[in-house]
Amino acid sequence: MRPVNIMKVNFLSRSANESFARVAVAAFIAQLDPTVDELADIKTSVSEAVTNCIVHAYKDGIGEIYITVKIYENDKVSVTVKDKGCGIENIERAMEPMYTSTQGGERAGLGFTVMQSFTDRLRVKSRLGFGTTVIMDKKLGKKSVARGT
Amino acid sequence: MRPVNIMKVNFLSRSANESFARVAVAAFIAQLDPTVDELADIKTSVSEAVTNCIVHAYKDGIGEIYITVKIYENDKVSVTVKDKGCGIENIERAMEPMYTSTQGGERAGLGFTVMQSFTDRLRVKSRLGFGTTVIMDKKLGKKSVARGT
Amino acid sequence: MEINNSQITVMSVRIDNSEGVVTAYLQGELDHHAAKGIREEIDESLERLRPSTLILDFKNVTFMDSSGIGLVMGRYRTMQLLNGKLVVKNASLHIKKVMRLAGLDRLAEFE
Amino acid sequence: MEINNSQITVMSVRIDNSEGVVTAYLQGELDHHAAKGIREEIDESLERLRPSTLILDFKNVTFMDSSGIGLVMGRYRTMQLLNGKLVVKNASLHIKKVMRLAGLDRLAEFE
Ligand SMILES: Nc1ncnc2c1ncn2[C@@H]1O[C@H](COP(=O)(O)OP(=O)(O)O)[C@@H](O)[C@H]1O
Ligand SMILES: Nc1ncnc2c1ncn2[C@@H]1O[C@H](COP(=O)(O)OP(=O)(O)O)[C@@H](O)[C@H]1O
Repeated sequence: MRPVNIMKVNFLSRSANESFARVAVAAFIAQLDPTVDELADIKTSVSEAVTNCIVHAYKDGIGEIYITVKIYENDKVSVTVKDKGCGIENIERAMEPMYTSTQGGERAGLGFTVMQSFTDRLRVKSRLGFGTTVIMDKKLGKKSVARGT
Repeated sequence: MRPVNIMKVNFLSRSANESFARVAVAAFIAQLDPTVDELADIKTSVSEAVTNCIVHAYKDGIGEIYITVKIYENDKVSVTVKDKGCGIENIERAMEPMYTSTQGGERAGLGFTVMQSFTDRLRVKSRLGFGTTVIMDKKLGKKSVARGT
Repeated sequence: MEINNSQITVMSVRIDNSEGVVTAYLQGELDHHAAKGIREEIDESLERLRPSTLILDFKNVTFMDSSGIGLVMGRYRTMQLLNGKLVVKNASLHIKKVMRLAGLDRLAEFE
Repeated sequence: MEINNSQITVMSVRIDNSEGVVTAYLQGELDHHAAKGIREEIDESLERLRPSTLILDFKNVTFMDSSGIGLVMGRYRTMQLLNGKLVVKNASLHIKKVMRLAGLDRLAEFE
């Protein structure tokens, strides 16, 4: 199925851009008139995925983060967050609740758990040394159509 | 001079995306702690440039709009809005206040005037049949630095 | 600057009519996307009611670009045809700044 | 949905201390970017004041992701070391939902 509206955004892996990423995605899907809860779920999931790029994928420097948001006719939203960072060796282990590769105890290891709980479907693709792509789908409950020219 | 932070966003020329474009740019430059006035100036200028892509560049269909926002050390912001639409035959005439190629009187012909008044510098490049690029620079008044990792 | 969350406000207009004065209470962000619907609603009222005064109330307009100028200019022309006048009310500083670029402050009455 | 304008809220914390109870009033959006500074401010107070109770007040927290869980968990551990307790106050439904994923509702007292 072809999306009715698409937005792509990319930016540097600076932590100051975490909030920007959430706002940009939220502002784009606002045209579907999401509920406050739906918007919070999506913002939180985007925040997790983007933070992972900054904290894990590009832990030793600054790289680019790529987000694509697609809106489909039936109010389905698909958000892709991609990096060209270090990649994940063992995706299954990485997705386990409470697993984190970070020392010091300030990461809860719950990023993937949040993404999984707050969206309808989560897919993770990764290649060691080449980067990671996270795809999150969510169907919004209320009926409405992307309006406009 | 190299920018300290860059964001690129592209989206379809649907009018529902006009507000998205403003919010995305504003959310990105929010890290510079702009004043309400500075933010309004930039949002208005972005709105003009994006509307021009929708109304003029892609008047006969839907195309892609590309925005790049660069933040420099000295709180200078540069916003580029680009389309691959019809292009402008006579840029000088197009930039004259009150000139509009649209019939019916609902366009005021003041888009470029707004961009020029609300930013420090406006550059327009265009090639007939290939598209138009608008570059707007604005220095924000307050001292602050893009923080973060 | 104190700012909070992601956002788009859908534009709307409420129209009031009393004794030859039509007031259009605009609300939201007035851009090209929003202007068309608003314009049609206002024009429909003007045609039907043929008022002597049209008041455009901008109190709840949180954003306006030059599409708003087109809206005001067009309604100014219609009111001239009706031998009436146009009043712009409660415009914020930012909106006045945009209107001034078009010299609207010389065409409409500001309140 | 009714939403208005573009935004980022800078996170801040105000710390209150009275009779062994430290209250940290958090404000803004609690993400990874914000968490570091907040964590340091709270830890500095805990080290200095060694309270028996730490209250984290989320009333003015408008967003939280799993970085906030890390923040709460870490403070929970510190309070255990001090033989004290942690209270989470005024968390919104969304924030509670995030905390529940981590089982924080079983570690801290909620008010
Ligand atoms: N984009 C990424 N690039 C590289 N590694 C990642 C990425 N995202 C997640 N990971 C790995 O997966 C682990 C679990 O991620 P997550 O559940 O988000 O928890 P946390 O971010 O708290 O560590 C991370 O600790 C990291 O090792
Ligand atoms: N991106 C663009 N592509 C093609 N033509 C454009 C573009 N931007 C502006 N123009 C031309 O320049 C004219 C003046 O633009 P502007 O000052 O924004 O006024 P308006 O949009 O109200 O017509 C337009 O009417 C159009 O002919």
